[in-house]
Amino acid sequence: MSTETSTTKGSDDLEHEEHTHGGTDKQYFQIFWILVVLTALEVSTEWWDEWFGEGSRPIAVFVLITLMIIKFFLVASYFMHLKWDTPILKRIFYFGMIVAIAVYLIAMTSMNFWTDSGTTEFNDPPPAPPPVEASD
Amino acid sequence: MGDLMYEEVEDLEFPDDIHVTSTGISNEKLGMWVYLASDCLLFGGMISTYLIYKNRPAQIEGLEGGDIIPSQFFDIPFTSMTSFILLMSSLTMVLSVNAIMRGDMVRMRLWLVATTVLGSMFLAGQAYEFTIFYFDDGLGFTTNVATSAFYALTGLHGVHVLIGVIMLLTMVGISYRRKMHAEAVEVVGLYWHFVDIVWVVIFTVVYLIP
Amino acid sequence: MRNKRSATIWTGIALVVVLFFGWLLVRDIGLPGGRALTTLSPQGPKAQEIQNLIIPVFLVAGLVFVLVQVGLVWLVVRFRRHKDDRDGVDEPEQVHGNTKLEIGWTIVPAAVLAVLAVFNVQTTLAMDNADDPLEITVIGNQWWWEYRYDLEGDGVVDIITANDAAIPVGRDIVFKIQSNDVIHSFWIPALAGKMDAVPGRTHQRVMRADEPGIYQGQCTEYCGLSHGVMRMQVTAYEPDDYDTWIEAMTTAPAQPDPDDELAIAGQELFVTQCSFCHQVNGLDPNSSAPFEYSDLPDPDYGASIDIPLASGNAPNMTHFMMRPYMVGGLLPAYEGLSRGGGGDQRTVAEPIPSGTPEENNLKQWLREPESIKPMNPDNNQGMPNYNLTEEQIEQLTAYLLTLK
Amino acid sequence: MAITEQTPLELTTGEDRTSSAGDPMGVFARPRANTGWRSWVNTVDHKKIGIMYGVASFFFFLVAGVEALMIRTQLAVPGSQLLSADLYNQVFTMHGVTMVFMVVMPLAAAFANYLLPLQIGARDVSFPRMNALSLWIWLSGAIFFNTSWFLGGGADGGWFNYAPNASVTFSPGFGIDFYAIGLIIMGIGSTVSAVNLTVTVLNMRAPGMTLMKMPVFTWMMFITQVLLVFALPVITVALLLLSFDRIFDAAFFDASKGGDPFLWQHLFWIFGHPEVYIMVLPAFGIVSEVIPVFSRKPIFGYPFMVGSGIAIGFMGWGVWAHHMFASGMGQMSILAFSLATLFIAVPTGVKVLNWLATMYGGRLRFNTAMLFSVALVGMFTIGGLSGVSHAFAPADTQQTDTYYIVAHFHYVLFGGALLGLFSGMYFWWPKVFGHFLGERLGKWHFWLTLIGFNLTFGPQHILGLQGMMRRTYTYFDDQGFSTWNLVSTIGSYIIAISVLVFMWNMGASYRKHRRERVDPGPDPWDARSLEWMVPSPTPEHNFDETPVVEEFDEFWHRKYGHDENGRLVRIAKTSDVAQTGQNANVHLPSPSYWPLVIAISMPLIGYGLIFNLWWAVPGAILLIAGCYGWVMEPSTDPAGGHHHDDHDPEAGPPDAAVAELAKGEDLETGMSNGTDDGGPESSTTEEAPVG
Ligand code: HEA
Ligand code: HEA
Ligand code: HEC
Ligand code: CUA
Ligand SMILES: [Cu+2]
Repeated sequence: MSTETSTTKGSDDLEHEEHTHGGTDKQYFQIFWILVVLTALEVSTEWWDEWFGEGSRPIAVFVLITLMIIKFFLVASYFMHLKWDTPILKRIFYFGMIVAIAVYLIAMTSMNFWTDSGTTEFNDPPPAPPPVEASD
Repeated sequence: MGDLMYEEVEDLEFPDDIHVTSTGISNEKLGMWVYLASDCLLFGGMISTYLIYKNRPAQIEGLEGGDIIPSQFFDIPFTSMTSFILLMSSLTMVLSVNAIMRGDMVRMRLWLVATTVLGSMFLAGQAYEFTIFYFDDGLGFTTNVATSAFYALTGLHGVHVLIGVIMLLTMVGISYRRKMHAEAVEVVGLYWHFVDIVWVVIFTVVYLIP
Repeated sequence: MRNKRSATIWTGIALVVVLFFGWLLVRDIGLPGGRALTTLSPQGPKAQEIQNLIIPVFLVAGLVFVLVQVGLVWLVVRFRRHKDDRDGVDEPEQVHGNTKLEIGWTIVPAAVLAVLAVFNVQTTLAMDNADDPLEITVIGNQWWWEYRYDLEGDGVVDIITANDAAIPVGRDIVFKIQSNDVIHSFWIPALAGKMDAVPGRTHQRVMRADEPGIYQGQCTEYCGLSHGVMRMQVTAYEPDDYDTWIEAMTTAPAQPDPDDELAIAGQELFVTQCSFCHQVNGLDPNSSAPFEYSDLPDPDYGASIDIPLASGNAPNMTHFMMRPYMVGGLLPAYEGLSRGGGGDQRTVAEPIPSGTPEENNLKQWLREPESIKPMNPDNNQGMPNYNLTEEQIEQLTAYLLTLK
Repeated sequence: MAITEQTPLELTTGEDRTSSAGDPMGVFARPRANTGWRSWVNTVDHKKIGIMYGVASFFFFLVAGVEALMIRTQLAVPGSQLLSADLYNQVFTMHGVTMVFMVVMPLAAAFANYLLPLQIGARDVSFPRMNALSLWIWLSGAIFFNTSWFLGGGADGGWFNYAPNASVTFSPGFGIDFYAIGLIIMGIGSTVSAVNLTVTVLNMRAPGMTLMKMPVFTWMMFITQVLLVFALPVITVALLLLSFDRIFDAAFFDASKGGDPFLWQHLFWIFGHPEVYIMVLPAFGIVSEVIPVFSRKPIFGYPFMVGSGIAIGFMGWGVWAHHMFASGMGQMSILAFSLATLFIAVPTGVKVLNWLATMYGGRLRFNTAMLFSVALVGMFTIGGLSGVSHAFAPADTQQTDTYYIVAHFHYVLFGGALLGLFSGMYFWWPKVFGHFLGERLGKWHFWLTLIGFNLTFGPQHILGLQGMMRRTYTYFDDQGFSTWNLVSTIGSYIIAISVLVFMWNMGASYRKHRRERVDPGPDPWDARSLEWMVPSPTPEHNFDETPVVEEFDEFWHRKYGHDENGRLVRIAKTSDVAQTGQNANVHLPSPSYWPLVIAISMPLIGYGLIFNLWWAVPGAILLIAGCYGWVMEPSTDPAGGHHHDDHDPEAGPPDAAVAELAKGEDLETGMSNGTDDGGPESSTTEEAPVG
């Protein structure tokens, strides 16, 4: 796109180099509309129960997560220029993100988040092993 | 991250002295990205807290504080609107960046103001949502862990948006006062988009997946 | 040449020093007598399994330790710069690295650890195995422990006692560990490792004693003011003795002798003053004499009576004098027991204690509880000082001594 | 706003700056002082900031050390009544927190600040003003935290402050509020500094200084900063939840309302384990500098040194729950974390063995710095091995919360981190202050430290295995702990003496220097990395000309070559390759008051949150004023010294300034090297961390 119109006097050459990244307004609008559509789709899951019955719940969750990830990457790659910028930025950011996701998922798993059956014993520790074999 | 660096070594060789920074990226931009990466862990922590607590009061009998949880009261159409507004503000933000890259200060300022307005609308929406929760639905901050976690998470995000709005306004102010470097707008933009994608996650994980 | 010789000498000296300290350590470890809490003298299978894991670990670690330290001393001596060395002339060869070596000393430790890891996995998985276990619920409170026995497994709590858990020898016990206030940790080093008591959760620890005796324990998760003196014991009885103990604990204590005026007065005082916190099975703080004891404790006593305690509970006193120790395992209740749990106590376990009570300990506790154990009754943590008169103390003591 | 109005439409990127950019904005005139205390208060010079970090953390070392002595004195004999249980609990908590957050971390930050720019051949860090900001924020947080002693008692929850013991119900005093808010404040400071230094290492390297040519110290510091960047937000979350619980009556950790005490534990240790490597990696870096210099050999296996550092940094994220083996997590979690922990010994072992290999065949000169480094190798290994022994989960259920753990972590923290930092002090003292630390007293210091340290913490292994649990304010004579406790206490006093010797040494060396100035010259140790190229003490502008780096250990290679047998030969005199520090015509960032103003606002807000929200108002006002002043203040004072009239960094991107400069002047002199902080951009980077 046309980033190169009038830039700082002494640094024309630099600006050219630096700003070969970034999309055009048109591109951004396109991305935006995609995002709008995806969001609409996301919001629609709210009524899937009515439309497709209770059974659609897991699919809805799956769709939601997928759409979330797509939206995330669309914004990050286009609006935040990661697509065009030096890879180092991408690496730093996604490294942080991956650490965050990994660490917190592990912590939640360790807290039995997925198997919590909702009793007064929070995140029920795994049931005691059956009193079987003698220990020694 | 370091072994990523290993491969990086080659690209980081100084081609010539034109690049003043070793990576070719300005300090500000790099710093902002490093900060954003760090913020991932901040929001990650808050989101996990919410996830762990969201259904507890309703699921577990005998807890003090009652069994109402925020997700019973979500108004999805309304929140969809505010989410949409925030998404739109991301668009105006990039348009603003493009404008200043073209040297078009008028448009830049226009889009910046638009972003500010949209961001403020989002905040207003959130404030409205909070008042409904609080006064009509009886969800206090201290009602139970689910409500506390909800307010803490969305509140933290709201504070980020607020800071973003202040930064945008500052940019507008400064643009009247002295010459601006296009990258300054871009860096603020990064922050703004980040706040937006965090909301993308929150909106999905908190609002849409009950 | 000179280099090598002095290197040997110095290495030798270092070795001697290290061995000396090693010997001191081993010698000290070999003396578990007087060390009631030592982790190095397992008395039950679970603790033994841990020991079996830890010994190879210590051996490997010891080997690495010796190699590194001796190597270090040797390097220091062998390659030290000499006075006559000249810069720019007597320079060492400039070695930058050696990939084979590097890979070697990445893989070798990894391999060693991988082998040990197998034992680690085995032992970890074996920790919870139990054969026909007896379940005892342990509840941590600031700063004492409560035990609950549900003997028939019918959901009715048959026995509530404090600080001293009785178990039969030779049977796997599953302790169900809970907490009423903050996090504590339940630990009987001679029998098994620790397990935290976390509010809102139930954890478990399996252990078994092979010999009768009193096994000392200590709360090991920092739990506030008196964490340092929050003790407990597990007393292991021969199965017969254990049955005797159960028998005694499930019958209501005898009413104090009507002639014993002190005790009768003490009982009245206890009901009006103390039973707002302390349960004696059957006594009702709101009723007046004659008082009735009952066989069964009320597990919801703390909740049913408005006790201003942070943990909501105080020790059940029904069979107070059945315990070898009192006050969170801190004070001996009978003569001949030591305060620190030192000495060889494994022989003194009688199902129904017959020794001479340490009355003075009890009196001191009633006179000035905070002198024995730091507590914070202003914040509803622990037992307040009721400024009892000496007479009242005599009465209460007389009464409490009847609770067997 | 006092802005010079301009016709908006005319302002575009391409235009000249308006004249107003030079006006000092806000209340204060732009600080100019170059000498006296003022020059310290408003400095943005990374060297001065580094020194201040050092001084402040040494002060806190004394504070925490006296607390340690109180602990040891109390435990010297059984049944001691010296400290009440309450006081004891406060003392060990404050000791732990102070040592970790106010001694080791900032002391490492002192080295990082001073040395990173020098080692990579830069003028300064990437954001000098933010650098000052992080110092002051950290310091105000640290002071804030320690004032709790005078305002109702210190924190008493232990340094990891487990919920729910930390809730208002069980700890009604203010201590834990100070803990939560103090650590949040210090965390903000550390985050700012970590971002800053990360960017510095990535962005500010001299030409040719690729990542794999950076000194090991720089590498370890870099990894440390990256760990900080990612670890601090996690504890911030935990602390925020804790303060919501305590101050606004939420129930995040209150089990009766559904709060989960495990959440705190996970959050704390997700931070806490990376934190321990944050504390030790800087020391590893120092040792990796000192040993090669005094062995007169390059570091053995440089890529492996770097790689293992990275591996430690990585693996450090996956082992946190080894602090929770007895907490009652599920068996699978225990197994997973136990195995992960085991293998962290591998990269650490690589480091240890590489140090040994570096010494092998060398020509070891035992200066005090070297002594400390060599001692670190030995002592850290002991700590590491005990660490491995409780990585075995079942074993740990016997060891956790006993003195065996206390022994472990003092061996790695004192025997690792602190010995390394002492080594670094002796090593870089001449570079920083222009005179040596006395060697004779240094040796005394070293031997007393080594002996005292082993006497103090060695017996604690035994005590722990014998069942003495930690955090106990007393024990009884018939528990069998008496002998070794007494030994341990005696040891701690020997450490205290050694610290006094060290302080004496600092004073004496300075006085000696005043009497008979002996210039250590730029390169007193015949060392290897770039910081030894500049005169000692480092001139304000660091390098007269930015070095162009061709090799790892660039400076060494400028001095030495190899003959055909691989032996060293001198190829240049140090004086020929070192710089003179004469070039005064270098453009430097200007000092500023605003960092201090912003930093002061934070504890004010903290006191407000604890005692009365109204008191937070002045703090908030100060904060806003500070941010405003900061944003409006140009990063360079046009009227200040060292200014080139022909350009102004505000006039364009930093690149432009230099490129422009490069055309006119000699390419290397007067290069501003991208040090540009402030201007509009800084408004983002500065405000962001506050959020
Ligand atoms: C600088 C800080 C530091 C460092 C570097 C370490 C390093 C390690 N730590 Fe430590 N640790 C602490 C600081 C540190 N720790 C602190 C402060 C606590 C207590 C917190 C609290 O409770 O208050 C703690 C507690 C702690 C625990 C919890 C104990 C408990 O509370 O129950 C565990 C358990 O696994 C552990 C393990 C390890 C391991 C495996 C390493 C490894 O990284 C060590 C690796 C090093 C070596 C092994 C030596 C060199 C290697 C060789 C020579 C190769 C050959 C070796 C073999 C084949 C074995 N540490
Ligand atoms: C880097 C970290 C670090 C360092 C260096 C130290 C250093 C020391 N530590 Fe500590 N320590 C911790 C980190 C550290 N510690 C942590 C994290 C805990 C856990 C806390 C918790 O459980 O929550 C702990 C806990 C801890 C305990 C256990 C307390 C308990 O569990 O009950 C003990 C007991 O011996 C102890 C002792 C010491 C001693 C004797 C020193 C000595 O090495 C100190 C040496 C320093 C000095 C002696 C200072 C010299 C000062 C002077 C000479 C006075 C001069 C005075 C003036 C000029 C005014 N420390
Ligand atoms: C506010 C509640 C409260 C009241 C009232 C109270 N106590 Fe206690 N008492 C406690 C608590 C809590 C403990 C456990 C203290 C500890 O060990 O940390 C305790 C412990 C004891 C013990 C040791 C119990 C054991 O098993 O080791 C005795 C004996 C005792 N109290 C006697 C009395 C007497 C007698 C009175 C009446 C004068 C009394 N208490 C009133 C709370 C109370
Ligand atoms: Cu209970 Cu410590
Ligand atoms: Cu750890």
